Parts: sequence; structure tokens; C-alpha cells
Amino acid sequence: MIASTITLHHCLFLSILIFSIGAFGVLVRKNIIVILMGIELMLNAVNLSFVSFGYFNSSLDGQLMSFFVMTVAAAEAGVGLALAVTVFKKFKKIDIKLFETLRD
Amino acid sequence: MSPTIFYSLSIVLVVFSLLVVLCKNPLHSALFLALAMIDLAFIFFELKAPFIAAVQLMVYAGAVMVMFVMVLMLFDLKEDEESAFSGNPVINVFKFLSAGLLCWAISSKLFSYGDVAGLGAGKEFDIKALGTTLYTKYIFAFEALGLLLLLIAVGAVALSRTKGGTHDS
Amino acid sequence: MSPLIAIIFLGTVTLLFGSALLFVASLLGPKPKYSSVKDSSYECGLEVQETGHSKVPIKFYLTAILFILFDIEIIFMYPWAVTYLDFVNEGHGVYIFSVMAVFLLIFILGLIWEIKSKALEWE
Amino acid sequence: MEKTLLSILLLTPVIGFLINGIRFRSKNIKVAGSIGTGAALISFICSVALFFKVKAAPDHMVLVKFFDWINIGSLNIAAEFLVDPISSIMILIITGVGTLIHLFSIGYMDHDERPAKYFSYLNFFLFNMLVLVLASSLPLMFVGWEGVGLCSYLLIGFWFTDKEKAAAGMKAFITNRIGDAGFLLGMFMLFYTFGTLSFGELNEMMPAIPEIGWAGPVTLACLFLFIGATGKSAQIPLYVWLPDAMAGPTPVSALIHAATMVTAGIYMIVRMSPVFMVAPNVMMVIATIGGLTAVLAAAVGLTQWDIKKVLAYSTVSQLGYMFLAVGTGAFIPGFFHLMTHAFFKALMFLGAGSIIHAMHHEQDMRKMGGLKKKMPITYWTFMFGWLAIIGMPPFAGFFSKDEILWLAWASPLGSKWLWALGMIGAAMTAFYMTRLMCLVFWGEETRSDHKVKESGLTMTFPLMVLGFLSATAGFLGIPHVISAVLPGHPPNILGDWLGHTVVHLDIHGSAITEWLLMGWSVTVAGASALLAYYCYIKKITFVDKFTEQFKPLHQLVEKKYLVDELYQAKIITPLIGVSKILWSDIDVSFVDKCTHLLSRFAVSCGKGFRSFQNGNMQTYAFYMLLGSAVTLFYIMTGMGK
Amino acid sequence: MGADIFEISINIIKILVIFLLMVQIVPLLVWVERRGSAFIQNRFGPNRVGPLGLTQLLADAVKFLFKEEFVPSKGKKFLFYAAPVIALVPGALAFASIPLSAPILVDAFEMFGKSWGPYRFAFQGFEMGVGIVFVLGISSLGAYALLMAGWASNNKYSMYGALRACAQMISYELALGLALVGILLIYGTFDFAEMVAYQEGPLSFFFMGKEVIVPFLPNWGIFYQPLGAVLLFCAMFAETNRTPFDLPEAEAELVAGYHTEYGGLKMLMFYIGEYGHMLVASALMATFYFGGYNLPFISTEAVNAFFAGFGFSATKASIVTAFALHVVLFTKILLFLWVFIWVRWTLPRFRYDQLMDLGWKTMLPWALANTIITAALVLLMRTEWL
Repeated sequence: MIASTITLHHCLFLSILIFSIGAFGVLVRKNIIVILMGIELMLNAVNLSFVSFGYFNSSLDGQLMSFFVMTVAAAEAGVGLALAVTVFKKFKKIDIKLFETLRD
Repeated sequence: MSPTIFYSLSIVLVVFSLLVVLCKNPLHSALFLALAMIDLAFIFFELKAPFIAAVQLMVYAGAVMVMFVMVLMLFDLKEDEESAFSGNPVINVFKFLSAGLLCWAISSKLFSYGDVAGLGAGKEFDIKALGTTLYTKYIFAFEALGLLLLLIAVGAVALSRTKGGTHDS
Repeated sequence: MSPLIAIIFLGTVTLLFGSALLFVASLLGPKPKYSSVKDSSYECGLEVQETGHSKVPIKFYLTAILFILFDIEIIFMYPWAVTYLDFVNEGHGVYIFSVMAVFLLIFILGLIWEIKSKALEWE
Repeated sequence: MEKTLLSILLLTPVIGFLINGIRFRSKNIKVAGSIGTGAALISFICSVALFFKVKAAPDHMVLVKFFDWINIGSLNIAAEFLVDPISSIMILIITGVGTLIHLFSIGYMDHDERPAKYFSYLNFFLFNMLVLVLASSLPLMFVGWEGVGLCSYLLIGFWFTDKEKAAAGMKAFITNRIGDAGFLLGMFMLFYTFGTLSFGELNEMMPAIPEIGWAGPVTLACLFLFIGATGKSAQIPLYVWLPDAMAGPTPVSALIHAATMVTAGIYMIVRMSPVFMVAPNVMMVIATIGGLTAVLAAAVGLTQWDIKKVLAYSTVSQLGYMFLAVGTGAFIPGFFHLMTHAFFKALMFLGAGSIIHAMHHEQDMRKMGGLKKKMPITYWTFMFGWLAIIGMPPFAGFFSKDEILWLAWASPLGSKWLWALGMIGAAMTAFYMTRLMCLVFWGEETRSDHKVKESGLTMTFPLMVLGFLSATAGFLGIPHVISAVLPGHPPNILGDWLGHTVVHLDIHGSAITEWLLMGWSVTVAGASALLAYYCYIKKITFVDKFTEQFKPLHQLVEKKYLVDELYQAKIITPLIGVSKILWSDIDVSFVDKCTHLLSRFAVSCGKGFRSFQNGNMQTYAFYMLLGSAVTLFYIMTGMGK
Repeated sequence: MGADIFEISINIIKILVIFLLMVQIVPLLVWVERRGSAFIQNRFGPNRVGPLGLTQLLADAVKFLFKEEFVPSKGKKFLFYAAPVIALVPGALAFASIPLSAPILVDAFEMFGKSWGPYRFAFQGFEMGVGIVFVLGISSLGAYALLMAGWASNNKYSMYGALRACAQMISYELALGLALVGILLIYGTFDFAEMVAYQEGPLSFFFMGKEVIVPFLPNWGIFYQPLGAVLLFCAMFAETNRTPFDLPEAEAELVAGYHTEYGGLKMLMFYIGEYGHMLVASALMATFYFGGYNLPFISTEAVNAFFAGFGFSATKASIVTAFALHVVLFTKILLFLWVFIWVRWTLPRFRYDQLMDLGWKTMLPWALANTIITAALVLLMRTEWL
């Protein structure tokens, strides 16, 4: 594992690690905002893997793709928070279970 | 790409992201996430993508997290209720295991692909090349994202301006 | 590789400098004696009402989200701006200009909608 | 040229049907009647033109193909119509008699509130009958066969508001269906053995030597086809529907239940004469059933008081004669009798119709009487029909009936017993027909109060035409024996005309026996007619004495051998019983229980899965992650390989 | 940080010096501000302690050291302390990335028995390929300090103050970003050094496809981007919460805004952060629009050649030129700093909604217009019409 030079796999391993931490966060936490943060983490992990692929294959596409992912992630965070705000306004509480009221 | 820097940065990143997930106060987790983003920006510097790193700083660390913190401050939640984790603990453990399984599934075979490791380090970053490819090869994505951002702006404003509730329009 | 180490070094230096100053101040300064008056948050001497907040203004969230979106649009413009000269010298000036014109059109559209929809009206 | 003629022939009735069909609510009889009769008249003209075309055609045959109807695998049936000697005669009869009956029903149906509907049904019937007759292959014939059955149902039950009339329509339809099932099975047998269903090919492919025994494929097919024929032409097992079919308007009975539809069975057998020749046993069955029907129906006819019932039973018995003829191999005389019967039976029915119309729907003969003076034209035309049916020499009936009796006697397939049955039948026919004449025309006036007058020209003109036809039709097929005696030896026109396509056995019995038989049949007919005249005009009491002596027999015959009751008891009630049993224990208990079981199972597993859909986003996300992790794990660690 | 020990040590020293430069400039600026404001308001500034009151700053510093460390009761202790320290970081990092002078070229020389290869020391904290974007990124981190302070002091008013300050900073960051786009269009590069190099010599631009030289004007950015310069400067004011935009601190009911609860040294740190930002702002203005460390018509080689003329060896010459050019840049920076202070004591404050409207409804559109016009002009001027 601890190799002399950093290879693509190290970066990928790091990104999958961050990704699963983010996923765990999303699954476990109750607070909507923290779930959104978990999602941000996952998206960043994806960014990392894009850039590292770009770096190791010496092509710019990786970076460009991560550039796009970033904008989408930001947009997503924005909308997510808007939802959280509306939930807060209604229930004065930020809890993922509150979205279940949408069901009935 | 000296290993020491990479390892230190990645360890810090892992620690921060764990803190983001685990600490009770959402504001603390927000700040840790900001730090994680900054750390990731440094990793991007390492991977010879300074522009992306700067953008990461500006967009993620500078804007998204600020928004998160702002919203959290707006809500000013009372941190009195019990565990911050949803559902009963058994399922949570099970969720942790499944996340672990995902991680292990991918990384189990990762280090056995010998030939890929030999990839050399990428060449120096040059913004002009990035610019030209962005505006020739990915022109469609670029315009589409422009539109997306417009839509999100309209959406967010509409969403957050519902009548009633504690917030005035 | 060098700028990164420099950045990290400088970051740590400033943090150390700051905390050192604080540490010294806490050593030198008198021990904090908590009294009810001093303890309460500063209200220009008025009685401190309960910190319950009735109306939590949504404006800040709105500004933040709009900032993000427009910020990203600006960031999209950076590579364009940098490579603008190359395109023009190569003769593709009109192409690159029209590409950005479309993008800016959308940007301006968003901005106008923002202004018209009074999302940023501060009371 | 032929193609256009044939298409006009077939299409005008359809157009008539459509036009009348669309304006079925209109009350105006004049318009509807004229459209219907016009259509029939046009098709009659076309059939006459076609007749001459066929006459001129080298092999006396016109084959016209309109379009491919079915071609699946080896079966390819086309909408192909064949006009040859037999079918040309048939279309002439159908369209000719049809037009007359259309004309008649204009007068008859003048008070009806749905004339357009009536005429559209009639036209539609014409079209179906033409398809049946002109079909060049069995399935196409079957189409006509079904269409005709449908029209008979519609027309019998025309006044469906009256419950019993509707029931009569239903009964006719169902018995026909039973016959049709037999027809279908016969068709399948034929197709299975010979691979083709078109008449031309079938007739050629018939093996020369006749089959022996009952298990042969052709025998079975012919047997089934015969069952179909009995259904359609009302023979012993399936004749019950014809008497009840009188519920329909009289012109309908005249057209359908006398002239055309009921003859379809005989036409089919004549059309497939070579096929039936291969199955002598079936021929014997046909002959015996024909004979029996003739006698039994005639017996019942003796006791009936309703004029239309009498005519119905006489039709059944005459059909029995035709089957007798066909069964003994006398195809041409059978066909000849069919033609003559069409004329005089239609005449009599129309006559009865005009009487009923004049008597304001009074059908019981006992209430009629002495109409001789009041309705002279109907009386005289009816007189011709009566003479024809009992077989007086110059009239049509004599020639065709004696030919049949002679062949029943002389033909190898026939037997003395069959001839005896025929003779008894003929006697009874003569008796009840004269009984009818006495009661209706010659007896004294029973209803002086009621003003009865002769019906209008539209009704009497057809009567006159049919009267003329039933008088002269006999000269079309003069048997050799008589032609030899008559000056100038007039040829047997019909015999030569049909000889090309229909099988005919060359009988060379001695002329003397033929003359003897002829004389014998005439005397018997005349005697029974005088007996009837004596009983019903001179001394009414003789009849009552006669009935007391044979009380039980008389009751039995009057009640139509309790056949309906028999069917009711033996077939319908057990059928209902079985279905009730099926319904109660099998359906209710068994099937419903299974469905309940199934539904309970669905509900329970639904509950089970509900936990997955509890709306909590995190559970959804968790399942997604779990799924992807497991699959990735499976792929990455190469467990698959 | 360099291949061998010499280079690394030089770099480390360089970073420390620049950091200290930034930190030391603050007391100087405070002094200048107090004296300047006094001069503007026609009164004497601090002149008791030491000549012209210079040592007044030292006295203040010592005073701050002895102030009582005080944390509001329910406040978040760690965040409360962390906020001022974090306030320092963006200023420092941003300033370190701006080239203060021409790079020093040291050619090979012998020392301690080892031959040290030729070096090139950039006269800045670290050489960042993507200069501008990095500075923008780092300055956007500034908002955290405010938010933390506002949140930690658990005072409703300070929280609102922090939110308002942050919202203001955010809105003006947009305008800042757009103004930068204009500059990028002209120079076509992110790197500060290249920009400065571009601005040497007389003003030369393309007009209708032909090159036009204007001998009497230096080739500075201001002539290309006048509107951009104004926009950038105003946005900088807002970024640093300086006077016309320092509403969150001075609002009547918000008292001192996010640093209401702060006293003593923590207050001083916020000031250091603020002045650091000001320093960065003026440095950026100088580099973008006023030719950075170059004298108007003289390129760095010319200066180097001039000093080489005095018989210095190549390295000595480059060192001297570096410091000379640094002085040039520093005068420009001081000039702008004075403008900051000057504006603070002359212009009245904006009301908050005016402030935000200015940001969103005027600065942003103007910046957009500026970008479009520049792009169009650059395109038109380079195509041969006639």
C-alpha cells in the first residue's frame, strides 16, 4: 500500500474512501443539512477521481469534467438547502423524516 | 507528487470527512467540511490542476460552505434532542458495513492492476489548453450548464419564497 | 510542488502567530471574573431580551444561493477570458465571442429575472 | 361480362338491404316495398341473363373469382362463384319466387309499423341464399348457409314484441345451429381426407368404387353433411322448428319455409351427388328418413286446424319426398320435385296469406268457410296448387312425384318399402289438402257477419303467376315413359339440362310397371281426395266417429307426437340440471376458494414489502447503496468467473 | 520549496519576511489613519508618544496584550478564539502570492566549499501559476472568520451583523470577479508577473488591425480598463468592509457587528485581517492597472542594465534592481492605502439596502457591460476592416 511513488490507485482509493464516508453520512444522519454535506463529500470524491485520472493520463478532460461536476454540485446544494428551508419553515425542525409527510 | 505530501493531505482529508459525518453539532460538521474542501484543493494543486483547485476554493470552500453555515445559523437549531443519527442503531451499523463493503469491493482489486501504475506524472498545467478544449470540445456542456444555473436560480428563489411560515417573502 | 509547501507553511505560520498572540494575552491579562452584567451579551446597556428569534430572514439564504450561481458563471468566464486572445489571433474571434455572448445572455437573463422578482429587496 | 352480371346479381340485394336497413324507422311501405322488390327484380333479370350465358358457355359453366378469402397453408378458399346448370335453375327459382313474394308482401305488410326493416331482412335473405347456391366451395356455401339461418331467425321473430314469436325464432335458430354443427364436421372430414373443399375438385377426386360399411371417411362426412341438411330442411330429428316458424309473417313462410331455404339441404346433396354416391349406406339412411318424415308429417297434417300449420307439415312431408328421391339416387327427379314444390307451395302459402289478410289475421280453418264466392282469384289459384300437390296428371306435382315414386320402386338403392311409404304419404297429402280445401273454400258460410273481400292486385298477381307456373312446370321434365306416348316426343328438358353435372342412374325397368305405378298413385290420390270431400262436406259426423274410435292415436298425432315435450324432457332439462350442478359446487366452492387464497397471499406479501416503501428517503438510499455495493463486490472480486 | 538547502532556506526567510511585512504594516497604517483622519478633520493626531506619535502604536499593542480575555457565557469557546486567528489567514496568503518586485537571478557561486547552481528567487511569497484565481479563492475564505465570530459570540445582534457582513462580502465578490474578467481579456494570463511584464513600455494597442503606439502614455492597464479599475476598487472597499461599506460594524442597533463581544488582542487581529485585505487590494490595483513594480516607461531589464552599469556583478545588480523596483511598487501601494483611508474619513455610509442594491443592481451589471465591451473591442480592433 505505501508505495514509493503515488499512483492512480492511491488517489482512487482515497476517493472511494471519501465517497463511502460521505455515503455513510447520508445514510445515517438525521439532519437534512448534514445529509447535503454528505452528498457534497461524495461529489468531491468524484471530483478527486476525475482530476487524478486527468493527471495520470495527462489529459485535460478530467479537470474539465470535475469543473462541470462542481457547478452541478453547487447547484444541487443550493436547491437542497432551499428544500431544507421550506421544511424548516413548516416544521421548525430539520429532520429527514419530515419529508415522509410528502408521501401521503 | 511526493508521497509524504500526498499521504499527509489524504489522512487529513479522511479525518476531516469523518468528523463531518460524526460530530453532533451541524455547524461544526459544516466547518470541518470547509476544511476538507480546502484540503482537497491542496490535493488538486498536487495533481497539477491549480485552476480547478482555485475554483474549488472559490466555489466549494468559499461559496457553498458559506451558504451552509449561513443557513445553519439562520435555523439556529436547539441542539437538545438525542442522537443525531436516524433510525435504530442496528440498521445504522448495517449501513456502516454496507458502506465498508462498497469501499472494500472497489479497492480489493485496485492495487492488483499492475500495469496502470506505471503512468507517468502529467505535464504542467496550462490554462490556455484548458480554455480551448472547454470552448471547442465541451461547448454544448458549457451552454447547457449556463442554462442549468439559470434554472436553479429561478427554482431556488421560487422555492424559498413560499408564503407564510416564519419567513416573510 | 513548491507553492503548495509554501502555502501550507505560511498558513501554519499565521495560525501559530495568531494563537501565540492570544496565548500570551491570556497569560498576561487578568483572569476573567464572570459577573452577571459582564456575562450578558452587550445590548448597549439595555435589558437583554430572550434570544428567541421571531422572523429569521430568508434574504441571506437567497443572496448566498444567487451568489453561488453567478459566481460559477463568472468562473466559467475565466478560461474564456484567458484564451480569448488566442482565439482572436487564430481568427476564430467571432466564434468565441458568440459562444460567450450566448452564455452572457443567459447570465443577464438570470440577473434581470433576479432583479424583477424582487428576490434581493432588503426591507 | 359474367363478372359484372354476377356482381350485380349479388350486390343489388345487399344494396337493397343497406338502404332499407338505414331507413328502418320509416313507416312508408310504398318506398321500402318498391326498393326491396326492385332489388329482387334486378337480380331476377341478371339470373335470367346468367342462365342464357351458362346455356351458351361451352361446358355449361361460369366460374367467377372475386377475391381470395382464406389462404392459410394448404387451405385456400376464394370468394369464387360457380354458375352451372343446377345453380342457374336454383337462382332462377330463388329470384323469381323471391320477386313475387316481395310484391305480395307489399300488400300483406301494409299495416305493419316496420316495413323497411322487413324488406331489408328479405333482401338480405335473398343475398345469402344466392351466395349459398352460387358458392363454388363448401365454406362459401356455409357462409350462405349461416346467413340464411340468421335471416330466418330474424324474419320468424320479426314481431319480436310477442314473446312466443321470439321464442319460435330462437328455436328455429338453435335447431339450425345443431344442423350446422353437423355440416361443419362433415366439411372438416372432407377437408381432412381430400385436402380440398371446392365442389369441382371434390367431385373429381371421388373414388370410383363405393365404400362399404359405416367407418369409411366419405360415409362419415356424408352422414354429417346429411345431419346438416336435416337441420336446414327440417327432417325427422330436427324438423320441430318449421311448424313453429309459422309465427313469422306468411310471405316469409312462403319464401323461406317453402320455396328456398328449406330446399338448401337437398340442393347441397344434389350439388355433391358424386360424393354421396360413394356412400350407399348414407343414401339408404337419407331415403328412409325422407320416407318416414313424409308419412309422419303428413299424419300430423291431418289433425291440424291452423291453415299455416297444415301447410307447414305438408312442406315437411314434401321435403321428406325430396330426400326420399335423393336417397334413392334420383337426384334429377328430386331436384325437379324441389322446383315444382317451390312453385305450388309458395302459391298455397301466399293464398293462405291473402286469406288470413282478408280475414284480419284469422288462421283457424274452423272459422273460415265458403270463401269460394268471396275470394274467387285466391280460390282458383289455390285450386291449381291443390291439384298440383295431390298429383293430378296435367299439373306439376303429378310428374315430379310419380318420377320419385317410380325411381323409389325401380332404382337399385330404393326398395318396395320406400315406395309404400311414398304412396301412404301421397294418400295422406291428398286427404289433408282436400280437407283444407273443403274447410276453407267449399264449406258453408260460418262468418256471415264479417265482410271478406278479395285482396288487392299486388297480392293476387303473384298468385296468378304462381298458379300458371305450378300448372305448366310439370312439362319441363316429362318422364320418358309418358313422352314416348305423347305425340312429338317432347324431350325431358330439365333432365337433359341437369344431366351434365348431376349423377343419374339409367333405370330400365319395364314401361308397363311404370304405367301401372302411375295409374296406382293417381287412383289412390283421387280416392283419398273424394274420401276427404265426403267426410268434410257431406257428413261431418263421420270424422268425429272416426276420431273417437282411434282416440289415443288421434290425440298422439294431434299433439305432434309430443316431440317438443320429448325434447324438453330429454335434452333441455338435464342440460340445465348439469349446468346448475357445475355452477353450484364447482364454481362457487372450488374456484372462488382458490381466488380468495390468491388474494390473501397477495395482501400478505404486499404488507411484507410495505416496509420498503415507507417514504423514508434514507432507507431508499440505503437499499441503493447496498445493491450497488453487492454488485460491485461481485464484479470486482471476479466471483462470477 | 527548492532543490537544495540554500534555496529552501532563502524561500523560508522570504515567506517569513513577507508575512511580517504584512503584519507590521498594520500598526503603521493605523498610525497613518489616525494622523490622516486628524489632518482631514483639521485636528492633531496622536503626537504625544514619541515623535509624531509613532510609538503610540507600540503603546496600543502593549495595552491590548494586557486586556482581560473575556468569552460570553453561552458562546462557543473554541470558535470564539478561532475566529480572529482565521481572520488573518486569507490576508496573509493572498499578499504572499502577489509579486512585490522583479525576480532575483542569482548565478552560480561558491560557498562553504560547494558550488551552488544559479537560482531564481521570485520576489514574492510563492509563485502561483494561477495568480488571480488563487487570490480570489483565498479572499472568499474571509467570510468564515466573520461567520464564526458572529456565531460564537452567541449574541443575536452580532449574529445578524455577521450575516449582513457576509452577505455584503459575497455580493461584492461577484462584482470583483467580473472586473477581473476584463483584465484577463486584456492580458490573457492569470499570472501576475506576466501582467506586469505586459505593462512595460509605451501604450500600444491594435486599432482596426494596425498597431498604434502612443509614446507619451505608459502601457498600463488603467488605459485599457478604466471602468474595470473603478469597479475593482469599489468592490475591494466592500470586500474589506471599509468605510462606505462598513455598515455591519457601525449600524446603530448592531453596535460593532460581529466583533461586538471581542476586545483586546482579538479585536486587534480582526484589524490586522482588515488591513491585510486592504494591503492586498491596493497591491492588486497596482499590479493590474498601474504597471506593478515597473517604472512607467522603463522595463525591468533596462533598470537591471542601469545598475549593472555601476560595476555590480549580475546577482548584485538583480538584487539591487529588485529592491529598487520593490520601492516603486511600495510607493504605489502606499498611494492606494492613502486613498482607502482618505475615503474612509470623507464618504458617508450607505444604508444596507442601498449597499446591497449597489452591489447587485449597479456594480454587477456595469461589470458585465465592461466585460462585453472589452471583448467586443478586442475582437473588433484586431480584425482588419479597412
